[in-house]
Amino acid sequence: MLLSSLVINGLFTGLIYGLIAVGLTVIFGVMRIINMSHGDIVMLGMYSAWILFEKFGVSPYVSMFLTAPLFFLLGSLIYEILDPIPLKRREMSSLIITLGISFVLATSAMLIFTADYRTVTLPYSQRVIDILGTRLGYPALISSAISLVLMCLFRLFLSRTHIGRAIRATAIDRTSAALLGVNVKRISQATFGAGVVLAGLAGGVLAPIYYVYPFVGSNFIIKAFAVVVLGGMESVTGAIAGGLILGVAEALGGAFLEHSLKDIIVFVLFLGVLFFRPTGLFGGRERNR
Amino acid sequence: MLELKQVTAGYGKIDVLRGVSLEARAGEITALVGPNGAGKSTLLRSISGTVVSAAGSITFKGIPLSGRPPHKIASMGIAHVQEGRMVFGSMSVEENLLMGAYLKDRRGKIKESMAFVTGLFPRLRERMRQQAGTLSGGEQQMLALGRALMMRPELILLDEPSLGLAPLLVDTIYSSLETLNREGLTILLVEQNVRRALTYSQRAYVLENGEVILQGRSADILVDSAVTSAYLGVPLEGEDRLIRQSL
Amino acid sequence: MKRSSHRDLVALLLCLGVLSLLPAVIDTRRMPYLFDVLFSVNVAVLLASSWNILGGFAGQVSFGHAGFAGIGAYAVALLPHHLQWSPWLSLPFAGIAAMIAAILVGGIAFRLRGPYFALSTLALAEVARLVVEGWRSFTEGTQGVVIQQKPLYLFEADGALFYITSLWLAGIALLAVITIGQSKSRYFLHAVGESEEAASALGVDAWRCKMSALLPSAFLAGMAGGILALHTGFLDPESAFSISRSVEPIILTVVGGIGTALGPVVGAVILVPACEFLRSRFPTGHLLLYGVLLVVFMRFMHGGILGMVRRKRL
Amino acid sequence: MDYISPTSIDARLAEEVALSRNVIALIIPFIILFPVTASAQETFRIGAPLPMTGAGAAFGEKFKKAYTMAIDEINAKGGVNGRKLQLVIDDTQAQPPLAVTSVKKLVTSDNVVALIGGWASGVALAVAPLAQELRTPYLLDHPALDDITRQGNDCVFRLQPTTGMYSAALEDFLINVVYERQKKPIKAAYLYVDNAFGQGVAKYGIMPFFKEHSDRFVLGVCEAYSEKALDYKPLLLKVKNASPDVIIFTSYLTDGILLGKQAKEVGLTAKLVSGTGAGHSMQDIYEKSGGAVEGYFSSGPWHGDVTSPAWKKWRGDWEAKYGYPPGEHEIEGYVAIQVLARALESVKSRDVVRQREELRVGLKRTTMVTIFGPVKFENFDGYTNQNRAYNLTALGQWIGGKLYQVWPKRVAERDPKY
Amino acid sequence: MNLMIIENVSKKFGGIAALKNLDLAVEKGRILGVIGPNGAGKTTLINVITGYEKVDAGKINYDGKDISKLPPHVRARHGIVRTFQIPRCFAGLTVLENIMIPVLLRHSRGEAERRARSIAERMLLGDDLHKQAETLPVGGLKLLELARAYAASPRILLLDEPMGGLSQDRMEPIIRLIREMREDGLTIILVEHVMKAVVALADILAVLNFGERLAHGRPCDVMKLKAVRDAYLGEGHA
Repeated sequence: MLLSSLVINGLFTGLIYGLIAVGLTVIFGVMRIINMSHGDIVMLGMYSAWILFEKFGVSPYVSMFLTAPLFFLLGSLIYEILDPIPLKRREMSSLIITLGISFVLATSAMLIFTADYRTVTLPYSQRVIDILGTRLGYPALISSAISLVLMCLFRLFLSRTHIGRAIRATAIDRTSAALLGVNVKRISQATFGAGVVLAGLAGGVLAPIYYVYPFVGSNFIIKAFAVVVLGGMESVTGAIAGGLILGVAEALGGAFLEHSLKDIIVFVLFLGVLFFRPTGLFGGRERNR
Repeated sequence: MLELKQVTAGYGKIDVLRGVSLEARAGEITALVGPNGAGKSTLLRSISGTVVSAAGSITFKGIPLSGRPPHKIASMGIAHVQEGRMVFGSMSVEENLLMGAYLKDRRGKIKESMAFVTGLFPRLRERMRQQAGTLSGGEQQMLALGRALMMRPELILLDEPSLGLAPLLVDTIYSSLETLNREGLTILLVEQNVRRALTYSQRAYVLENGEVILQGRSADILVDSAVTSAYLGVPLEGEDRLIRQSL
Repeated sequence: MKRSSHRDLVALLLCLGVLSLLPAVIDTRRMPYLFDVLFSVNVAVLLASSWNILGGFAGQVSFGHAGFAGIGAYAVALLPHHLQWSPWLSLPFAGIAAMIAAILVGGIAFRLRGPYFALSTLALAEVARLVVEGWRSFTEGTQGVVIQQKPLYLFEADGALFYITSLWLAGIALLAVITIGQSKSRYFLHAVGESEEAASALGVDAWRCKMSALLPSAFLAGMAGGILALHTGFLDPESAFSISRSVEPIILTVVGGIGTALGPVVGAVILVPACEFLRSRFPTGHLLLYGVLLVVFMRFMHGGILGMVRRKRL
Repeated sequence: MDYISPTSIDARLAEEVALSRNVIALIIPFIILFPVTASAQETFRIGAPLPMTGAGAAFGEKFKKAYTMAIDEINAKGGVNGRKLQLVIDDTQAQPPLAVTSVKKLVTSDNVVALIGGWASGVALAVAPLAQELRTPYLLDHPALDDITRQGNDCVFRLQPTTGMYSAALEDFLINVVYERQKKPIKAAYLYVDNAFGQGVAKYGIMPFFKEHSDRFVLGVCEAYSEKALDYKPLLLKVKNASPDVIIFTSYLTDGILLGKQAKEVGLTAKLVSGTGAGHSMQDIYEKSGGAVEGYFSSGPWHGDVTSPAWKKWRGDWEAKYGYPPGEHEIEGYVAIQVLARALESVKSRDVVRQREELRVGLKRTTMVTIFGPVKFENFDGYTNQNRAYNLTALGQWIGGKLYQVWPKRVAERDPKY
Repeated sequence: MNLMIIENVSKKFGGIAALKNLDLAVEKGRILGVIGPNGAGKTTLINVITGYEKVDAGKINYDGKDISKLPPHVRARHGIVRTFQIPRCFAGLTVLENIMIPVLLRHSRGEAERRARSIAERMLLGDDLHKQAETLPVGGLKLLELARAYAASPRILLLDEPMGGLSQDRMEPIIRLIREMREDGLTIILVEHVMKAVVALADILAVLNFGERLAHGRPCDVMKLKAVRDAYLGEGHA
């Protein structure tokens, strides 16, 4: 009873971890860029959900889709900064630049929204549903469900549409993609945009179940990295699986170990997976430099 | 169909091509041969836009190509199959082929193109769902060519299609090239195997140190073995003769 | 070759000697803040150079140097805490403890490449933090440990002592960098950094080679953490293992010029005072300005400062 | 692409050495000329090392508001001894190493006469010995860990109760009401945030209590939890599984909110759920948890008689100025400035070093009554300069969106709902 | 006398067998040519011998000892040195430094530089000593790959398509170099598609197909076998 509750609970939380990580995965896969500002974009997503809820009473589950274009714009903008850097130098330079952007985003949020903690309390936030004997709040349920749907849709987008395939092709080999008529710069920009949109959506999904403050991004970033690496850095399926594994590991760790030490389980699992599969669960073989 | 005039191009400060002029006529196979480092691949790259030419003009059906990015050039009907079978390894064969039809105006004809390519290379049809990276070298070359054909190009730039392939497969590839040419495709072919290149092509250019040193009908160049051996430094029949001897 | 290395050594010692005289010229008691900033610069040079040995020379980008620094810091804090030692005497153990941890890290993380390596070091640093947090009976957990800065024999533990100690630690780091930079092993490190397969095909033991970079790197990072903890006088896991301590050396090195021997020094000497200046002038907005600074820096000088200056000169 | 660059490793190294020598030579003068201000002081500067960025920024902001309000009021009345007060804030990001540098800057570069605040216990632990070394009075208004005032530092003063005192009212209530009603051993669960504050309350407050009264109370689940987790349900499920009669939380705000919400979600209930101050005493927790903490108790520092006219007036002023009702941080910061101002009245010297000593003596002598309650810094039970605040803890209960003081009886606004 | 004996070696990737119960032997001072269609397991063979892949079964006997458990760099130090099909030069180093890397393992820097220089001269790289490796054309990289392997003082050299991607004029000198190495007493395993080179160099020829040994013997004998011609050259070829 307790065990099944824990697992179910972990799976639902894991879906949200997955969504937080997917954007990071996509940007890394195509651009080889570790986006250090990912957590802060999630934070912006939460703030935009919060403000639209406070001012206009729009549910985050709706507003996250309304603000998505803005996040796409933000992503494209960040890409414009990174684009002129020669590929050879991009890996390290982009690390520092996205870190700088992370500082800028967090501090700007603080100057705009103050450092106070904010939460979104939906009318049905107290309502609870029973799933196989496990009680889950409506917001947690809806957030997880939306995360799952979004990730599946994104996966389908990548494999079933021309643009999606172009994104993957660009990730594998930019030149070959360009020779087939893919505007590599556009696609890269769109990919970065999509990654940022996913982070923004993750913010929307988190807003009703978590709290937001300007530096909240740092609460997610390590977990997001863990998920991305667990699943293999280029695989969306991997991110979903990584998220689920992390969620369950955390739930079990939190229950059977002291809660504050639950992350030991997470990281030991993480290192264990890498020990046996050095490129993550769904990662391919390493590419040559 | 394709015309290069006094093209100079290279990487950084080093020019690999120095004032190359060349022409590929519609419906013909034009071969480009020459020693390693002569600039053959660079020439193809400057046509497809992956290398930016520093001087000279490149025109395709009278439209200048210089300064256009690769994807624009691709959309004009020029396909470039790079050296080393650069297929998208973690995508399926089908997805690779679909990528060939990425451009908007090609999407409508996916079914026909697919039928054509699988007709040409039946082995690809058997492996539609397989990951391209797990194909054998020959199959990957077929896939690279097939993918390019999905673009329904008017001109195809082929870089070393026989590289690293067992002789058996080289024959398959070349016979398919012949078929394609018969159906009206213009081909600009870079090949290390000089004899083969000259046998299959109508016209040929010999490139050395970034300059064209010889051009003309392939048959003429092939026959004029004295000329070729002087420039290429290798007796043309060398390879086959050696094999035959040992047999 | 030999002559140039001697010259570098002499220059380094001369620099250290001159800089050591600073407290004699300026009264540290009147200007402890100045010496604090100089101390921070020294520690930053130490930490960034340590990172550079692994990340720059051997091409193994680590996200986990906070782990080594944190372990070093806890060695300095816990030895006196449990054994009633002078914390100053336990300072060398900071490096040694970090080095012992490094053997473990190398065993696990060196199987991995590129970003997987980087993120596994991050995970290992987190594990170290969690262990320190969880092992309350030994480490005092999240509550933290107070370190009594007992005087070191004749000297008083004042700004001058911290300044000079950190200065010479940074000097040792530079010495290590120069020694490695001029020894055979830098060739091997470079080779392994570019292609492990190719290097081992030629008989280079890639694992040992990486380890030979990791050990001094961890030692120096441990020392950095140790002296910093001693200076703060208090240690808690959150600040000892804070991610920003892993990120800082990367920023300094990349801004200074990654893969160069002295990039970290240049980065630290420019960025640390700049950061401190911004923080003291704009208590709420300084991170914004710092962020903009980083973005602008890297956008226009993607090879880092040294890289850019070099390109300009050619 | 730099093809012609000299590429041998040796050549590169030699070149770098030369290059960086130049770059560094250019920069060193700037460092030497680092801004050092030292001017005669026409104002009393008060230095506040606070987290203005990072995870604690929300609290830094609260104290900044509180200090500013108090200082503005005092300055409007002409300041102290004809001199205005001036607040100098330095950002610590709640990181002890940064706080140390901050304090040195505040003391030696900004010439502050006193230090105040610090917010986090870890920061205060690092700042306290330094303040002592620099002979600068340091008035703590929030960091609660007991150890800070137990190190014999005569420059360190603390206004508010220590962690060990937070739970006094709750303990009293547990024994005199809860046990008395049930008359048989009571099952309890205790969850505390894993940081210096949580550890302090556990170590000096709750755990000794349960140990001492093990005949009447059985402490089952007792765990530290991590502050920034997304999901506390596994932990709460574990508690639910043990079905305790009494649940005690020691939480900050954000974790308190999530614990409240998620306890509702998993259906965790008990006869008595109580926090120990901090998050559970803040108005935010009620609103931001969507009322999930309705009925929760909270045992924490008593912040004065909220029903008194002085308190009500102050609350009105605060709300008028900042637009939200003040909580424990706001009143602590506000009163701390008032205490400093009172002590500064005895400062006559113009030399800042002498001023600090006079202020220290002044603080030591201070006896005053604030809206917060009486203030007097005493040495007792190993504490130095600790405001004796045992009787300054109270148990509140969230009823209808408001935290009413319900225990001890003499300060109760209404009866507890239990 | 056999320097290396490969006994009954098998290697699987996923479900696909790359090598199946393979037996091969190389005599000291001889060149063993290995040919076969793409995917026949030629590169896997090199990977297995040099330790980049572990064998699933079987033994690799080198100089009388089983080496199948040793890591790659130890095998390299014992004299088993390979090249890569796609050159893996250290792009950021100069040609000279590239060649110095293996020499430095045994000698001081001055000595290493001297030796590397003479190897570079011999390998026709004398003019490019101070060029950064990444600026070399394919032919140069192939030479550098070979020179670097030679600098590692091999006793047995495993060459993975050293002619791949080279034009005819560039092959001649490489063929000559390989022949010279053999005359110096080196043992060589040559994996190559270019028949001309294989036939010109190999003392013994092994043909692999689907991970199995299809034929083994003197080149002229092997090439006469119908099975070989069918599998490799195609029916009706020549």
